[in-house]
Amino acid sequence: MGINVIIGYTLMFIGAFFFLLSAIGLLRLPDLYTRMQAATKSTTLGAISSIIGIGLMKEDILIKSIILATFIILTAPISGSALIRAGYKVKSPMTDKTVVDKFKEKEGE
Amino acid sequence: MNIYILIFSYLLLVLTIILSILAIHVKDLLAAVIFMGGGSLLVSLVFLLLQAPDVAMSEAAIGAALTMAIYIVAVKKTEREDNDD
Amino acid sequence: MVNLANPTLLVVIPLFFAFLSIIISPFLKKLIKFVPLIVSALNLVVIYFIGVKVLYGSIVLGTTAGLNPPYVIILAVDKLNFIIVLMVNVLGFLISFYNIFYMKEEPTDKFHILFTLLIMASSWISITGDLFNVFVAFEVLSLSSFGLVGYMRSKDSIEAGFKYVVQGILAGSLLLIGVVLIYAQTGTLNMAHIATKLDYVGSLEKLVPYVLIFFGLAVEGALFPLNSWLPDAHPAAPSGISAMLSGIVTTTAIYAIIRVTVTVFNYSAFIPYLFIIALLTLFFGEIAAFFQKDLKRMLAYSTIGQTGLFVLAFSVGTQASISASVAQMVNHSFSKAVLFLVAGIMIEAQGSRNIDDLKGFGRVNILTSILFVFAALSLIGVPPFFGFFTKLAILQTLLDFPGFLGYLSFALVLFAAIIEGVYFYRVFKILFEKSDKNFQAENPWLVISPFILVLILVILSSRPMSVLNFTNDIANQLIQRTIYLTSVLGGLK
Amino acid sequence: MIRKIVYGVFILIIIAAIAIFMSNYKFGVDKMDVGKYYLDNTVPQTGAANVVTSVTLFYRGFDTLGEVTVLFTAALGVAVLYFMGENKRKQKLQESNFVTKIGTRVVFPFILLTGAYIFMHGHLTPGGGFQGGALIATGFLLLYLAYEETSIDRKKFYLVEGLGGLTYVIIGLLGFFMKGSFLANVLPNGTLFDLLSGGIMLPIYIGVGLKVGSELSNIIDDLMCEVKCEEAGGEE
Repeated sequence: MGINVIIGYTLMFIGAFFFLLSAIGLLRLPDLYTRMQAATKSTTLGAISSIIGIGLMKEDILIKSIILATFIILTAPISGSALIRAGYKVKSPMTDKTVVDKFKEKEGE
Repeated sequence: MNIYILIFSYLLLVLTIILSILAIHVKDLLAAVIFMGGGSLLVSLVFLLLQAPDVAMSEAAIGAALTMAIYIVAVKKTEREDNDD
Repeated sequence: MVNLANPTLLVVIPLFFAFLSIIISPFLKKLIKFVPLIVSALNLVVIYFIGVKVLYGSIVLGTTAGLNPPYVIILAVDKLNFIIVLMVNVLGFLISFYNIFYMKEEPTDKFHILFTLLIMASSWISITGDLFNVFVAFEVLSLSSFGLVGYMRSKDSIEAGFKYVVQGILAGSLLLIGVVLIYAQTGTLNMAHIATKLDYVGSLEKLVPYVLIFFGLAVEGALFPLNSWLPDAHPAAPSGISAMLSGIVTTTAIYAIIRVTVTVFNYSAFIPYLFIIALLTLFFGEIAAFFQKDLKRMLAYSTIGQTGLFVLAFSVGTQASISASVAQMVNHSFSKAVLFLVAGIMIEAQGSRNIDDLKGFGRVNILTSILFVFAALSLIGVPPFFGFFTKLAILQTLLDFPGFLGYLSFALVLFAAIIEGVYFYRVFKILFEKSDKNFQAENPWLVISPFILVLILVILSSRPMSVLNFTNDIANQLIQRTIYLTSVLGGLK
Repeated sequence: MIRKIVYGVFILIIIAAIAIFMSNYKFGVDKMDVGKYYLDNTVPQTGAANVVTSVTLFYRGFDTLGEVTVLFTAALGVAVLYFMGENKRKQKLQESNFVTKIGTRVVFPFILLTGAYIFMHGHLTPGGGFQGGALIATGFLLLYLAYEETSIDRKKFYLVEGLGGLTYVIIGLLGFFMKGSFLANVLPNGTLFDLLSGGIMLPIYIGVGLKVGSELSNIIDDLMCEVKCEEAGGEE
């Protein structure tokens, strides 16, 4: 077993761990905005590390996996922000613990 | 074919049927469109599992992206609720 | 090496011009209106070269991709294909000439490109020898006619277009499923190859795809339970399009039904059902036409009735009946095209589609009204005209149908002809009634196409027996399936 | 409620009938002699690594020409039905946020690149002109969603569309004039798995890809037109 395989497995394990975290976060967090954090941020990280892990294990698809990871980095935040924005526009309720609403402050000016 | 892949594709097909039924039943047309797009995406996965990547690609690009966009535009131009009973 | 008698050209030439005209349309919008005219003229040249061979009894083939059927798509023209494709392009030529002066509503360039595609698709259906090709051409045909029916963008034309779209798409999917089932049975899509293979297939496995394909085509062919789009679509469309839909689209769909029924499938098992459907179509169409106040709607229902008539004749299933059916098809296409074109002129002159508003029109615009009368008389089947001989032939063959149904249909066809005569007579009477209403004088350019069509009808009327002999040849060639099969497959078994 | 149950039972009966009927059918092996011919002869006759592409573009290329025309007709029909003429309307959409705008700008060229890659490698890898074209169109869709003032230059898109279609027809006609049969293979097959292999497939798929992409973009433009109509429809 080469060193790349070990690194690959480690990365895939990390990716799976992040997926698990985001799943727990989706269930446990109180409102849409915090849940979207779990659904986008940690999922992005999980996806990237598992894809690159697979790429390290099979060298012929390494370049493809890096390109894929780049695409995920580029697109996931955009869709996440668009979703959250849509949620804000339809006035999805916030949790009581929210202390600051920067968007409202900016719009209010 | 691998038995797990077979089971998985059957699972996806059942999910697709559920999504289509939901798309018919739901009152909010926007939600119906989204259910339909989801069904399309699942079908394209099934195509991939059945080793038809060409069809899967067209289904994903046209069924799940373009058609959905066109339907959303149509919903936006008309009424969002399904009043007809 | 270049052989102009190649049926592929009939599809490729229109496509070439269609793609070319979308490029030049932003710059030279004025030129686009001549495109359908050029296209159908070029097609007619090709048809001439094909016709020289076809009339000597050979079947002209056009292969694609340089290989032999059944592995590649083939277009085959026998006498039946030839007469249909000739009709499509003659009518396409004359109607597009009419459209040049008739269409004023924007965007005219897109209208003419869509019309080119309509001509292309009708020609394609009528020459192809491949079942999946029928589906593809059918899709082009229905999509282009959807656009053209809804072209005026008024409320009723959008509504009619929507009805048409829904039914047409449904029909398309039925057709596709039928073709898929056929492919699952036989593993091939070439019509001749399917026909040779279907002999080894059970009757139930054959029935289901046949019924699916039949209903898919019957929507476009306006057979009885599936024609609710037609009475809305024809009045709502611009008059040139109504003429094309009525004269060509319906006819090509019926042609496809004939080809699929006779050449591809075993023929005899489906006849009684087809006969009853056709009888109902005839009866429903003529009765409904009788009660219409709207001129174009009346003509649309009359189209349904006529379709029922020639499908009825075809479904008797003898050689004489197929011959009569094709002859009636020719008569209907030409005369109904004239009627719709003239109706377009009338509607433009008075601004309403109501028949009663036409009072006195015939006293102002004599030529137009006379053309209308001529075409209507030929459609009804009044003795000196061509329609008389075709209807006579149909009545003769109907008695061949076994049992009570034969006599019933004989009586019904006569009854339908009388009804047809009555409602057309009503229009004549109103046309030539005295009235002090003012109409615009007719635009002489618009009258040319219906005039030429009536001239064709007169020529047909002057030698009806030679036409009927030719249709008899057609029917003979159609019934002897093996000639078609062997010449398409080239000795392949 | 009873009506729903009746409908449900009815649908179940239909499904059962179809299932029983279809179980008589045997898809696959011994009836597919045409399909077998394709599998055996694709590489020597066409030089394409992807058999699906060789069937769609070579053996049944005439059908594909028809499918291209179907899309062409659909785009024209939409353009006719959504024709605005003089009274152009303009409504403002909700403005997208900063992230979407910048992100779209970054991603858009990559989407175009991926689409071009897919339709240029149609004869080697899965995919082809239709898929690549659809992908390109989704790129334009993204632009429309992100920027409210987007409007494509219809004249150029018509040019691309027409040229794509003409490529197909002219290559077919070349086959007709040189080998006497429409769409005959007039280009050398090349070595298998090379980009420049597969004879006429590569240029045809490039044409189809560009055509489908521009056509679908035109449809999107027409549909968005009522919401935010800038110049579309007014192609004088």
